[in-house]
Amino acid sequence: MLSYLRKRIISSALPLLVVIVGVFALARLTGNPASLYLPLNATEQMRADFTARHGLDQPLLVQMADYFGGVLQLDFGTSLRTGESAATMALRAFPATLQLAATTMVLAILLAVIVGSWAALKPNGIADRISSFVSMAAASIPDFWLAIVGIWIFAITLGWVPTSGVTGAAAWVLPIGTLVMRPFGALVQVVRGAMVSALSEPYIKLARSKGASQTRVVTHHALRNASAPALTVAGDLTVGLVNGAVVVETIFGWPGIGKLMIDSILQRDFAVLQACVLLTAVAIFVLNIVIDLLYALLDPRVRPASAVSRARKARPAPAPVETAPANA
Amino acid sequence: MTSTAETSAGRTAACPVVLRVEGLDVDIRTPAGTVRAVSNAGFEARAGQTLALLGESGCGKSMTAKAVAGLLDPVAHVAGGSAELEGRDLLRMTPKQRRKVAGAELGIVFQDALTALNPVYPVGVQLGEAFRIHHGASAARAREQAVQLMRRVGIPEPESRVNAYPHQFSGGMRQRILIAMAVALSPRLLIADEPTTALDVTVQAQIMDLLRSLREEGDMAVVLITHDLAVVAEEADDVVVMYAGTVAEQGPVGQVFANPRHPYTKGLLESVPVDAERGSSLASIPGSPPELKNIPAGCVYQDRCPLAQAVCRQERPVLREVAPGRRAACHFSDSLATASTLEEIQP
Amino acid sequence: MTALLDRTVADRPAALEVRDVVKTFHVSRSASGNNRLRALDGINLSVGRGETLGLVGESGCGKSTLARTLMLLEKPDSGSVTFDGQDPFSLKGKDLLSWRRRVQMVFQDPFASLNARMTAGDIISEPWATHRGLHRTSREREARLAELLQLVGLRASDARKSPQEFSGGQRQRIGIARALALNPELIILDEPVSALDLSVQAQVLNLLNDLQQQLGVSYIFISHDLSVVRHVTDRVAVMYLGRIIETGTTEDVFERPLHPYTAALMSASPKLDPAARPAERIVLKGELPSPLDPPSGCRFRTRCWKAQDICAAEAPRKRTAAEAGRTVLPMPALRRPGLPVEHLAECHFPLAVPAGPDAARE
Amino acid sequence: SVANSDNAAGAGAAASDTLRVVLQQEPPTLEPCEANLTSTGVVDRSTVTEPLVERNPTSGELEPKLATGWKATGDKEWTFTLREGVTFHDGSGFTAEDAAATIERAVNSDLGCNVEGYVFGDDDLEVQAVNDTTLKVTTKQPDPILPLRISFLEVVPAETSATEKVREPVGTGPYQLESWDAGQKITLAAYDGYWGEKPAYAKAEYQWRSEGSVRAAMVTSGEADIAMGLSPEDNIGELGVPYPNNETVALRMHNDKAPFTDIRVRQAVNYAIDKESIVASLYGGRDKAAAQLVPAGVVGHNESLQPWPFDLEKAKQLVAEAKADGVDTSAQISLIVRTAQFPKIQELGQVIQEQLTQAGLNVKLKMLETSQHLKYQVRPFVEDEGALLHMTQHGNQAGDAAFTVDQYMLTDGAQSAFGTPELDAMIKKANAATGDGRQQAFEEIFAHQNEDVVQFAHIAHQTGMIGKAAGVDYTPNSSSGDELRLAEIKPAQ
Amino acid sequence: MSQTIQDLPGTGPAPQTGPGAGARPDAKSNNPGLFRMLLRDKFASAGAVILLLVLLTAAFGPMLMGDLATRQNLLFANKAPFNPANGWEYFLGSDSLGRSVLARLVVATRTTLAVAVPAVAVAMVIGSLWGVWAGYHRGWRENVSMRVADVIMSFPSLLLAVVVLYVFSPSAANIVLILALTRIPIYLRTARAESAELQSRTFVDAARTFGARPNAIIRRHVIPVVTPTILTLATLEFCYVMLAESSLSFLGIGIQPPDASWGLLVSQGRQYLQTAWWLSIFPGLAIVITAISANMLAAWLRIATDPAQRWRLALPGRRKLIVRLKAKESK
Ligand SMILES: Nc1ncnc2c1ncn2[C@@H]1O[C@H](COP(=O)(O)OP(=O)(O)OP(=O)(O)O)[C@@H](O)[C@H]1O
Ligand SMILES: Nc1ncnc2c1ncn2[C@@H]1O[C@H](COP(=O)(O)OP(=O)(O)OP(=O)(O)O)[C@@H](O)[C@H]1O
Ligand SMILES: [Mg+2]
Ligand SMILES: [Mg+2]
Repeated sequence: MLSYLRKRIISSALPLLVVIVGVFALARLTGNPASLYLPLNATEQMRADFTARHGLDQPLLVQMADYFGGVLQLDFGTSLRTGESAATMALRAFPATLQLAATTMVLAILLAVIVGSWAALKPNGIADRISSFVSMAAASIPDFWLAIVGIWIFAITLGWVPTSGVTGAAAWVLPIGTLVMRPFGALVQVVRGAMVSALSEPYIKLARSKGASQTRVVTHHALRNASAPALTVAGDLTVGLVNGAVVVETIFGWPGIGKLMIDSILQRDFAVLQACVLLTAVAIFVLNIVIDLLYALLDPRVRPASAVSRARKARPAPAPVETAPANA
Repeated sequence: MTSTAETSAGRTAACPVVLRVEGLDVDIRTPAGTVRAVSNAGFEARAGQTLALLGESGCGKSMTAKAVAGLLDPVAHVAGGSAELEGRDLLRMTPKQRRKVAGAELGIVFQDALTALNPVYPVGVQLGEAFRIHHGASAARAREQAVQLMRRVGIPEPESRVNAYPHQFSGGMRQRILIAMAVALSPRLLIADEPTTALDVTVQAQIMDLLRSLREEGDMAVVLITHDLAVVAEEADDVVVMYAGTVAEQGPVGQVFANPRHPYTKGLLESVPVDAERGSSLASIPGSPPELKNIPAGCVYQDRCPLAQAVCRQERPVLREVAPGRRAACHFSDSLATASTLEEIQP
Repeated sequence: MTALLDRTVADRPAALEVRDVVKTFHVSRSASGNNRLRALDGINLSVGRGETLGLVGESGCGKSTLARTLMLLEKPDSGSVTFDGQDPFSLKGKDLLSWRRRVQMVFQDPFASLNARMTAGDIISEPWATHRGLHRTSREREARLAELLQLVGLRASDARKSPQEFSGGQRQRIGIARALALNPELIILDEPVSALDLSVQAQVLNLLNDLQQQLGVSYIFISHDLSVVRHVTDRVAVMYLGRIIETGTTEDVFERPLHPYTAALMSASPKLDPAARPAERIVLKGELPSPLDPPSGCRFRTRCWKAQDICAAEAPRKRTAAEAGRTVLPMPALRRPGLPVEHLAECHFPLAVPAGPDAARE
Repeated sequence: SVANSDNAAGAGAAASDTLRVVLQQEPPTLEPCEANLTSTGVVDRSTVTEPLVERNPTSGELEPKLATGWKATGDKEWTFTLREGVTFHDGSGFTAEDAAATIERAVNSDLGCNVEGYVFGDDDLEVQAVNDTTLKVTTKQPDPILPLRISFLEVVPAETSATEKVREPVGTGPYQLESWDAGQKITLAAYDGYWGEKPAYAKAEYQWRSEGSVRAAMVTSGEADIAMGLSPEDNIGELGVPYPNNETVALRMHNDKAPFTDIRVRQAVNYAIDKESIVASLYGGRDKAAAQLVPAGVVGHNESLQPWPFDLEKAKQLVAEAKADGVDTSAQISLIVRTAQFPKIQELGQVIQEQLTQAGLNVKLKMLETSQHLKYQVRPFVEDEGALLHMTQHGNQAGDAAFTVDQYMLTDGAQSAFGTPELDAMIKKANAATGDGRQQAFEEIFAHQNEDVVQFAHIAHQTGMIGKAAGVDYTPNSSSGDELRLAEIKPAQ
Repeated sequence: MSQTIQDLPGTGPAPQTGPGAGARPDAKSNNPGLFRMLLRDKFASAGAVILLLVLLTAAFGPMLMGDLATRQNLLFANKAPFNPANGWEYFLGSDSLGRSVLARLVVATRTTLAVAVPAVAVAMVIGSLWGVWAGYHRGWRENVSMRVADVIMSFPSLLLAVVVLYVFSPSAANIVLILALTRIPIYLRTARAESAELQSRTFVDAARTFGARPNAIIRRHVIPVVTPTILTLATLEFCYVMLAESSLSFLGIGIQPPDASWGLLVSQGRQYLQTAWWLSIFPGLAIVITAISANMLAAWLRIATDPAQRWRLALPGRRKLIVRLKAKESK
């Protein structure tokens, strides 16, 4: 376990660093923020002062060194826009996104498992056709459009839920209802596919030969085996959500990291952007570890102790996180 | 364990029939239409005895077994016939009735031992499942039973291995676990579909030993499916030789092997490289079995049979009694009985 | 028998020599913390021209690894392989290609070794895409293809079919035809018939036999079906956990096994003929130990009924039949330098008498 | 349903004493010296903080706030008399010291306040607190509109840091900042010690949503009382209240590249745009076709100027004439438009592109985000781009044309593409003028631009719209978008 | 089991329809044409037809529409659809500038495809070739490639979009570039996984034993096997890319007017949802219908190109799965 973690950290640290450096450089490619923050008729002198005050006149490498020096001392810089600590802003926005992402994924997985299993019981049956139709439609509706229609119908016309905001449980309905569509659609397909193949595995027949009922066969024997591919895709989808559900956050006024990120891009608020990226990259890193652990929990074959038997198969088991997602 | 013709014939009469299959037809839907994978199969398995289903790959052995156990793939279905387990027709049971029988009275060991176990549950849980389903045992009780079962099939240190996962066992051990699962509730009938094909000879010997002792212990009827003539010769009392979905010949093993009444059986026996000299050419059956969708009218073996005559192309030979306790489906089975080589029979 | 051996072995030097080949795989750590799996642990072999060497042993003992190493699909950690005096591992470019031509392989699984998306003709002629010099014009290639198809008993029209449309035996023939496409001198056959039905097996064995007679190729024949090995080979090597524990002529090994493991193997294999069955069968206890943690000393000791303390302490050295207390029939034709056709076994307590009732179950 | 009843109950309870406002965006800061930023000012100005002098948006007159009176006490000197009995939210009393410190902080420090450049130019001011209630301000040059400029400064206590900006201000206004849930809402509470009339609502709550339709929906569904910055499409229905917002949309033509080098082409642009149709169709007839950069109500607005008539034939003819004289009228013109700057801007851009194309010009529409757009909006302009046609939205918050012409018409004005010496001279004169002369002078400038300079093609004086719940009584005015005076909002009778 | 079933005689893909076809199949007819198999699947055929229509619209539609898509008429703005009195041009209504919604939809089809198709194609070609290469060679090449994929995956794609679209211009080409770049890892991972698995297959070993070079093996054995999977994936990605493009439009950094894409039309139409629903519903429907069609086709393609599953498609019409035997007649 420890050696696994160590390996994992080493193999992920470099990409993490590359991401940060890339963001750092790319952000600065978007131009000097001086004109955004100075009065329209600011003089050259004022611009130069501003640029110098924020160290933007230094060569990129120096700026980067400064930044990483600061990061090592847990100083992530201050926001140009609000003057607050960038880390504070990112940390404040992140829980909102996380809550949204977690609820969405739990719901999406739950629904997808039910619908996908149901569809898989009779491949190409009527239930299968309906569920594939519904899930494909769910996955292909532009989310912003769905959000606005949702507000129109459920908040204005029916008045069941508030239009937006974060106060009260009812306020979660629309954002999550919007967000859940795409993961749900994608997962139904994956779950269905995995269930179809799990249900045709020999161990299903074995279970039936012991007199197990259909329900037991599905919930007990097939589902857990079908969970690995679904987990891979769910992981990728969660990464997308953790990176911020910009559109939904924008529309519903959800104070999340996606909105903060896009705002800081638009405002050239580099420190905040970097803090956000750093935070989400670390979160994604943790997420991947969690997914690895889940794999091991769900499937004993990928647990470290299985070395011997795997050796007999002569082929190293592929690292689960690197397997391809079915469709995102 | 050696069973000679004499002893088995004697025993056969004494043992009650556990499974009686009659006129079993199994159809498969294929792109080319519905084809008959098993046609008019019939045999009897007796308590305390081993009946071998012998035949080449694809001849319908597993299909027959799965039809009896009610576990056919979705593309296949039983089209006719009956399979009576101690008098009750398995093929006409409701799913619910069948679930009651499954595991409790009829155990089955599947062909692909290495994949048949559910990879995500400890073997103990899987072994105990039958007790939970049929006896409503608690998890702890089921586990205890599982330990006992593992001990019974000769798995060392069952207490510690009961929590291990299938992949942590070798092929032979997994096969033992499957067998243990099938005999958990001491069924009357055990169907073992190629239980040793994937295993080494030394392990095969162990497994065969185990099956034999379990059979004797529980007075079970065992249906052993295999394509290994030598295994049949050593393990079975009776043999059913199948070819292209039909039964070619059946009878006590000793008699059938000593004196085959169907040219296919004869051909098989001759292609075993047993006494042949190093480098000498083996007698082999030319060609390959017909595809299911192209089963010829008349005798299914006609294309490969050295004896084939006009009558073979027109008329499918019925399985008929050719000697006491022996049946064969060949127009020339009587001439085969007397001829020592196939050539002699040429009319 | 002697005449046959004369023809195949007697007057030719060894074509292939394998000396002390060791191959280790790195795998994930086992329970005991080991992550180096010694699949081959000092293999010595030689194959003569026109000879068939049988390689038997339980699953996982390293037969395929040896075959793959000989085909340069794995690189041995140490030891040497020479074919006709050349070490293939030192070859590059053209030399390597021409070496490749001379040694070919037929794979264990006729289903997996053919690309399902190619036609039989494409599969058989695929080697020529690499060895362009062999048949320069497409006419030549077509002619040769037809010839090969005929040689392995397929119809010319079969060239256009894809592998799925063939039966198992026919697929194995395609595999053999592909191996023959380069006119090799040695063919390694990795369980060429174990996936086949009895009636088809006979066809393939006959084919292999005919080819050897016509073309004079050498075979290394890997199998765990003893009756088949006995039928086709001149000499046999028995492997156990990465080592060759017994070698000798087929007859010696089958009739008069020295090593207890060989004896158990012979005894365990079912016999069709009731008369050939041992009165009491040796049923081995326990399982094949994990190759990751092989037993100390003699590897077989955990399952051996003759094991004593020394077996755990010390790896056994090779002993000849004579050392085991056997009377050896003089077979002068076989006593050629460089050809270890003596009957050898690695055991502290080789069986003095051919295994019988007394040897079984302690 | 449960949600429904919850919601209704919540709405009912809140409506009684909390005023809920939904803005377009979260204020980046509430720093008072940044109050001329719309999103900051809309919360701060005259609500949390107050200036010395306040301009009445309707009449354009200056009115006393924290100063009760002011007068020019010299050529370059103004004296303010300050109100007594005013306390800050922290309880401290307001004195001239505070006022002086406020000016020092905003104008003379290195804080880099937005208001500094915007309102005061480069020169520093000299301030002096004569006594607790008297403040003296001296300028480098004579400045007739200094009190107007001072009206942009929100007063903060003298203790406020002059080196760091503050996010959460302490002011003298009717409401004080109670809490700021970053990302979610800002809550204000009525300040008990307020010197003036007590506001009608005990609390105020600001939220923000960037989608106009969502803001509108919040008012219709009873989640908010006031929604800012709506557009006609936001489906606010009866609850939408339009108001003239002082913003004017115009096209600025850069004369440095063909075809705008020729005044005839610039005139053609003016003729080619059908302003009346645009106003009628895109803006529901609420906007007014414009003839100059400032709307009525701003000092200097020239009532007699008429919008250029829509005359496509004339436009074509002018282009043809220019072409005949060797002007490259087929040169590509980039129409620079800022994404989402105001409602329907995208449509407006497309209409203008289409209409200019009809007139025979080669126009390419370029939609840019703010930061990019700035490169075209203010000097130094993007160079290597071909002819530029820049869509400008100008809002004169101050009510004096000086703020417009300095920026937009001087040869080196920050947002002026070019000018003429004549115009520069006229502007200089106008800036120094007072009274009717001042009005006169600016009127002439606007007329001159349309006749002889033609840097701009004016499109429309805009109308803003807010959403207002039925339970609220408020009449928006031209400054509502920049400063929403909560104290003026009352529950409906 | 499916493996063996496939390999057993009589269950391979077979041409004859209808039961009782007796003749021995010849080599050719044993692989029923993809096209005929497609025709058998109603849903997939419908999907294919719709996609074809979309393609034809993109190819020839703009030509037929002339300047209809740009012709403004401010006095004829926001006219409701399905009113025959307005003429066929306005069958789907008019937009806020009085342009024909139908014409704009048609023109947008081309832009949409002009973004989605090259984006998918570029990502697919680069990603899958790279993945195949990495998976075949394994070792450091594989590791480095996977780390690069990680980087791209956890990179905020929005930032990339904003940078490229702001620093350079929001042109269709740049949108293609970004969408392609950010989607490369999807193909990379899939192709790598498949190729890593394939390189350990026996037939690849066989090719090695005759000394074939890695590139030749990749060409001959790996790419043909990976291609169907990749194509299926690409079909799904096509939907994703369309949606991503619409999200960019929503954020104002997608296709810019006066160009139009479906995503942009939905995005622009959203504010008229309650006053002129047709502005956003029709382009939205176009996205959804195209996406569903592509999905249907992909689902079919996935099975049709898999030799081990193809037989499923060729099965004759559905029957009752379990034929219950009639109670035995009395003996
Ligand atoms: N690439 C590899 N990586 C790790 N271990 C391997 C590899 N290839 C083979 N092994 C291990 O080496 C040992 C020998 O394997 P090999 O395939 O040679 O056995 P075999 O005798 O051919 O068995 P079988 O009869 O099942 O084909 C086994 O324990 C196997 O697990
Ligand atoms: N699911 C299936 N779909 C289509 N055909 C099938 C299916 N299962 C079996 N078959 C066909 O039914 C026939 C009988 O198959 P069965 O599995 O009974 O053979 P078997 O005798 O057990 O062969 P083996 O020795 O290979 O196990 C074969 O020809 C096979 O092709
Ligand atoms: Mg079978
Ligand atoms: Mg092997």
